[in-house]
Amino acid sequence: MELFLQMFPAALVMATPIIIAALGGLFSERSGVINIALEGIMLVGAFATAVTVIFLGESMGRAAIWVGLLVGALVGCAYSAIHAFVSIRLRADQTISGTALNMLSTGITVFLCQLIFQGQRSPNIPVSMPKISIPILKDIPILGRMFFNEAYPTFFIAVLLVVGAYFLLYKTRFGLRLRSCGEFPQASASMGINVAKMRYIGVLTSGALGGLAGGIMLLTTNIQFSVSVIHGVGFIALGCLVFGKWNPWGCLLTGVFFGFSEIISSYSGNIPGLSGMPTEFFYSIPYVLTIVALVLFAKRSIGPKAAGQIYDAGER
Amino acid sequence: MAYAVEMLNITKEFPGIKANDNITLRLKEGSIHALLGENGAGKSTLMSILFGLYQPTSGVIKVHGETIKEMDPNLATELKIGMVHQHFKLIESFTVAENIILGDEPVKNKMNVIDIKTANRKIKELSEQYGFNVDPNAKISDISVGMQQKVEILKMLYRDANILIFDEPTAVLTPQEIDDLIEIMKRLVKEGKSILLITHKLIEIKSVADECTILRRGKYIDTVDVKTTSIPEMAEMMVGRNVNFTIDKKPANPKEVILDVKNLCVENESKKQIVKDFSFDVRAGEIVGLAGVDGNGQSELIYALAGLMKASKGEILLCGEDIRNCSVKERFDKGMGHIPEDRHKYGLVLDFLLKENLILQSYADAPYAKHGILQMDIIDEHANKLIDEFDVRSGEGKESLTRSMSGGNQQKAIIARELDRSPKLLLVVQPTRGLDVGAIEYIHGRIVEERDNGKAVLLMSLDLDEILDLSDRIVVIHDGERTAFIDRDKTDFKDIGLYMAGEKHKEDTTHE
Amino acid sequence: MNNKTSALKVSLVSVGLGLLLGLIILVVSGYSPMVLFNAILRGLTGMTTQRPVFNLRNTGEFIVFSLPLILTGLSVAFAYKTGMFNIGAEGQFMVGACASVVVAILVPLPGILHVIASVLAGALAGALWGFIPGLLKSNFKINEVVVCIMLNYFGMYLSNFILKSLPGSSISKTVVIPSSASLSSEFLSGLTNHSRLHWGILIVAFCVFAYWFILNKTSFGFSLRATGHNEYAADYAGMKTKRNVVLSMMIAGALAGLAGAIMSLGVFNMGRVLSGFENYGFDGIAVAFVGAFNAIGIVLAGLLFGLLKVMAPLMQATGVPKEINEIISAFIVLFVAMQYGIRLLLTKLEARKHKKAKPKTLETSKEGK
Amino acid sequence: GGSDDKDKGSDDKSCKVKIGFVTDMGGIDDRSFNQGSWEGIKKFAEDEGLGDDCITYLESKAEADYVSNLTQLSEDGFDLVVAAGYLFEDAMKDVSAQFPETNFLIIDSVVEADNVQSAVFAAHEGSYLAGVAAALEAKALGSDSVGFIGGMEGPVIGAFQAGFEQGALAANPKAKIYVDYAGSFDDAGKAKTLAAKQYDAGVKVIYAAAGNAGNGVIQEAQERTEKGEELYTVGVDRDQYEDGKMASGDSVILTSALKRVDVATYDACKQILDGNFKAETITYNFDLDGVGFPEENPNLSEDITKALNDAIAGIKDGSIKVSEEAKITNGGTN
Ligand SMILES: Nc1ncnc2c1ncn2[C@@H]1O[C@H](COP(=O)(O)OP(=O)(O)OP(=O)(O)O)[C@@H](O)[C@H]1O
Ligand SMILES: Nc1ncnc2c1ncn2[C@@H]1O[C@H](COP(=O)(O)OP(=O)(O)OP(=O)(O)O)[C@@H](O)[C@H]1O
Ligand SMILES: [Mg+2]
Ligand SMILES: [Mg+2]
Repeated sequence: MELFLQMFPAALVMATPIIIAALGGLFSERSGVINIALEGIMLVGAFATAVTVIFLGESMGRAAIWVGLLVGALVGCAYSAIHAFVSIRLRADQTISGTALNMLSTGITVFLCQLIFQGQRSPNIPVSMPKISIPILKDIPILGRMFFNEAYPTFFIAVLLVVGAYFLLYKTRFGLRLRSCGEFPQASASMGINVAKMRYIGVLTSGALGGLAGGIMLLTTNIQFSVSVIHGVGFIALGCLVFGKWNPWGCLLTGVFFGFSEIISSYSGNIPGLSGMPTEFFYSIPYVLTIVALVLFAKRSIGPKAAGQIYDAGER
Repeated sequence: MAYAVEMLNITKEFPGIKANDNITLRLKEGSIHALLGENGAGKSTLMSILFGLYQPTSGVIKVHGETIKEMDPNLATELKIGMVHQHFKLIESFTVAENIILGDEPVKNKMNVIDIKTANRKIKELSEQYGFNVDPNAKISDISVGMQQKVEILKMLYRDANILIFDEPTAVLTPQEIDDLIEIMKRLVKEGKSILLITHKLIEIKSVADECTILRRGKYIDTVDVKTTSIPEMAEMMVGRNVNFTIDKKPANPKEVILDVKNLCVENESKKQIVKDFSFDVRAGEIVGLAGVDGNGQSELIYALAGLMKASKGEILLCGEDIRNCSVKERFDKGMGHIPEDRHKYGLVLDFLLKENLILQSYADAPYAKHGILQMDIIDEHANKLIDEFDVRSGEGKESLTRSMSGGNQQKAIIARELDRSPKLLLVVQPTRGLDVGAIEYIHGRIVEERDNGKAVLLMSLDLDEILDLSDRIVVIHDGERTAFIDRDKTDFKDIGLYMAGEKHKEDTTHE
Repeated sequence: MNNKTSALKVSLVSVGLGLLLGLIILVVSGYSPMVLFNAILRGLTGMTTQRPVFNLRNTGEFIVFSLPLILTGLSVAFAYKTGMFNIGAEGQFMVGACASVVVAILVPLPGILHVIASVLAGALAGALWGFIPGLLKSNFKINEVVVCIMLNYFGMYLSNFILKSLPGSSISKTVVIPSSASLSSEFLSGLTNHSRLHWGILIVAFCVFAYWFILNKTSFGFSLRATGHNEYAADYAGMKTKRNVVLSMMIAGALAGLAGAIMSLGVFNMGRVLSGFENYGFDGIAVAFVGAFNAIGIVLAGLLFGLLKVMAPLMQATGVPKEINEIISAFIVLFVAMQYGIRLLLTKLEARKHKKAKPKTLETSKEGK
Repeated sequence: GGSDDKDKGSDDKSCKVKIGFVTDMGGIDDRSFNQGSWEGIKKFAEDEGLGDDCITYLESKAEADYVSNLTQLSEDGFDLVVAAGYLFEDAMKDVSAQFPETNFLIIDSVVEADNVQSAVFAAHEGSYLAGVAAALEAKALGSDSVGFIGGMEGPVIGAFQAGFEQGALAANPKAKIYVDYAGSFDDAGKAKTLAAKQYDAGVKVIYAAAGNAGNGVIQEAQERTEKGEELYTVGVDRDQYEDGKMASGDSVILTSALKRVDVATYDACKQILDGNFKAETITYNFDLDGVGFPEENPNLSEDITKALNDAIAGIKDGSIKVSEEAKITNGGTN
């Protein structure tokens, strides 16, 4: 139990970017566009955040962090616009377009890094994300230590985003329309909904969330930008989406779960039975789990039906 | 007389085809106007233009006398035009209510939160008003096809549409549901709404419509007053010549039983029984027609015979041998030929060359392949032979990309391929769908020729006339069950229609 | 016919646009575009403006870099021909590399048998890594893309674990493989002024031929292509479409596994523990698409991307960030992905040309179907 | 080796010597041995007034680049070709054999050849200092617990761990030493989690020998310090004091266990220039200024500084023997 309480906050740190990126994937796929470029979008977002915080950190102090995250989200959004344009307007295969963006992200960020900082890595980020404790809540037994004591505020942002996404997607007019485009775009169009517009919104939102997730990942798990800051978390977020059945709450729960699987190796020495396992075993867990989840859920197809389909209104 | 809708000189071109060619249609306020035409005549296209899903290449649309510059679904809805599409546009994972309100959702506050209570209430009211009895909270995937159509109608009524377009609404309905629908339409008109109805069924037109516009191969033929025009007259206008379709065909000379189907059952993916205890036989030298309303299990029956679906019970005897558990390939090898219902989906690989499509089943057999290696010379020779024999026309002969060929010639290629393998049993499914009259005649002639050569032919078609013209015996399917199995000579259009609606032939009732 | 030429055109335009964008980025960032040309020249021939001496070693090295890309390109293309997107070549490459080393180190075999067994082990391991997404796709209808991505990571960690566990391994590499299992060739190296050119070139040549032969000349390839184009029609025609999907993914996996094997047995002569992807598989996607899934096209595209790889350090030496080559590759893939747009553009341009030439006949020639 | 073939290239008239350097995949700015090696070469060029085109480097993007980059520089007529990192061992063997006329320097690994100098570091001795400093500072903060976070397990980082263990125990026999490995030199998030775990367990000073991943340790320390906790990190390879600075201007870096690769490259360059290049293995220890701790250590008390100097003296005169064998397993404590 003590161990669990120790691990939990660390797991939340890893879970936060996974959850937010998975929400990004959710918006995109619910609108009908598969976004395997999340990994690349996160990297680009992390880079933009790094540059912003490094340049503003001296003068603005802590506030630079929030500006940095905002810029990260905006740049992620702009970057995803390429995916949106290419796959919606130019009807490209969404998987290939996403692959291209992933490839581009490593090249472009390191290239710019060299131009701006004369190195493959950025300098250290001058200000760090503050951890907060919430006065009364932190004294609740167990739960207080799990969530409210010395936690990054970003986790609460992630939870807010989950609630927001749920509300937006399942309670509002916009959400109904967006989801309809991911299920049966021809039906949406016949009801006067602009499918292309909804899909643009879906992809751009996913870009913004992906960029934000990248920025958060950078600020909470690293002290400088390098190509390896994201190391596969974007793909894990995709797995999370499958595991979470394309639902915001599912993303939250599986995000925390994958957060755990990411940090379990750090604590393996303290867990009886796991201490002898090779580290590779722990690293493999999230990826193997995702495949298992796919097999488990295969019988019931629960993803958006039209995700990945090119929508063609019949003519240009 | 005021017109609810006027579509003047509408032309619509798709790449390679003029789907509508200078068509004019006027719908009188408060009336039902039928649109009649063969498959591919351009009916759906015309209605899609009216609803704003397509933009016409040229022409004018007027609604209540006002010219509409550029129609789109939103504007159409604003103008109170509603459409029930031929293929339902319903989202399976959404509820009835969500499907109905989509695009016109009642909201509670500035956040645009959907007011689902109000929506449900309004839907309940509407549904009660028309006696629909739908549950707003049911998922579409859980309700019947007839119910789904009611949802489609509610979508229009919910938007207060007063110009209603029905695109082949009866094709998927049971006779009882069709009667209900006709009542509903009559009631709607009484309330002052105007209706455009697309259907292939002249009887339905006769029973509800006031006027009827006839299209043929994209062209406008005429608009007639339904009361004063007889069914044969309308039919003649639709196909462009005398409907006396009797094909020049000698009496059948049936011999031994080739296909014997005994108590066949087929289940779909969700384990629902689609074909129930179905039995019939086909003899060498005869054509047996399989008739039924679309969706009553005939496709599944054919799939089970062809090996594309598993039969859960019963026997399929081909020349006395049970092939129920044989693979598709084994069935072909044992003498089955299959002209599939959808030439684009099943019959052809459109991105293959014509010569490749001509060996689609036998590519691995001698002489086309030796030790797994394709024998190009022989394949070419074979292709040239079939192209000559069946007069398959295309730009580059055997090297043509199949996608670039016209529908009629694609179908000829399939027929050439199947007949060339000289099967003992030929499954022929919807062989003339979307084809022009010339192609139809050729194909019908070919089918009869095969019969006369002693082949057993099972013909499935949704076109009852085609069944009646070609068949020697007719087996009728309704809701997966056999309702009749009789000689062509002992029945007529009307009787078959009754059996298709579920009434059982007296022998069939006594049977069980 | 028409289709092929237009695929070729799309590829050429994409490559051209990718290089152009790369050049623009260089110029905008304040570098001379000559840097790119010099690097190309030097990567291919070893020549520089100061030392105009043709050096076969550079050419040899350039081929060494291209060989695995041709194989992964064939891998992605082979799967694509059966309607599958093999984004898992990266993982198949790594398990292939791993398995070939395991056999090379642990299984003592006499003479040429040793190297053959090692190479085959690589192919088999890759095939196994392709079998999983193939099976899940055909039997459970699970999208192969996500499975492949996850298997890439799993493949890396599993290979690392196995390689580290081999006798004599350090944390970063295994012991050197016995020379009987090596593909290194003194002969080829001698021909090319001591480059690392190795016998893997024969394997690649064989695979290129086999790719063309299987797909175009055999009944098996016929059914694979039919499955790729239209699974329903293939079912209707009695082809074993499920088996085809699995087999094609296995063959694709084997090709990528071979790429891993020739790198381990031919270039490094040891197993390497990787800290991250080396992109041989991902570059294979680019190679396949740019090569328009055509055997010769893939060879040419493989050479192009091999060139981009050898160029990278040479550019860096002149102060240009070596990532420019990654940017160029990514843009090329992006442009290939945009082929619908590029086709549209090409037809528009052509139409304009026609208009100028003979204004009246445009309407009829516009949509040749 | 040691030949002075100055006219191999045709464009180096202005160069007394030409020095080429190949990085591993970490890149030229890795804040570790690649960067350090290059800094030594640059300093040499500055001191000797060599022009910019007399020194150059090639970055390796993939392992396949190692041989081709080394070969490239050898063919280009560089007098000394330097490679940083034990990953170059095999590539160096091959290429040095192929270019007997060129001289090579490999850092952190031993290659026996007539034209290769191998520079290895007594990292265990340097890390001994880290252990002493950590244990004394922890004790001053009222704790016996210190921590070690390594990059990847193996003999190389094992030597760091070994030195640290012995130093800590020498300074405080009751010292409790926590050992964890991040599993890579890149995963700062993992290292950060590990640091949190150790600090939570009462560790006051962590020695991070984890390359770039060590940044995660520094960040965890910074965040905790800003919250008012008092704890430190010991830097590795370079003086990491600047890396550990917080908004307040203070740093969480207690001191750093230096590994002066720049000294090794500088020395080798000088030997080439002077014509006395030795193709042998040189162990850079305290005597050769290869390991040590920075001159400026704002966080280090005088007592500890003195203890460190004593330790250096002890190691130099042989009264302290430092073994390279680590004792504690990953994830465990003593
Ligand atoms: N989007 C499209 N692109 C190209 N051709 C099309 C398109 N939609 C329809 N067509 C073609 O236009 C013609 C008219 O089709 P339409 O669907 O309007 O016929 P229909 O009269 O409704 O037939 P049916 O009775 O089968 O429903 C057909 O040849 C069809 O193949
Ligand atoms: N839904 C559709 N979407 C796109 N293209 C279609 C669609 N339906 C038909 N087409 C194309 O429209 C053209 C006309 O199709 P159709 O089947 O009516 O053939 P056709 O030219 O009338 O042949 P024939 O005169 O031999 O009957 C073909 O090129 C076909 O590929
Ligand atoms: Mg229609
Ligand atoms: Mg036609």
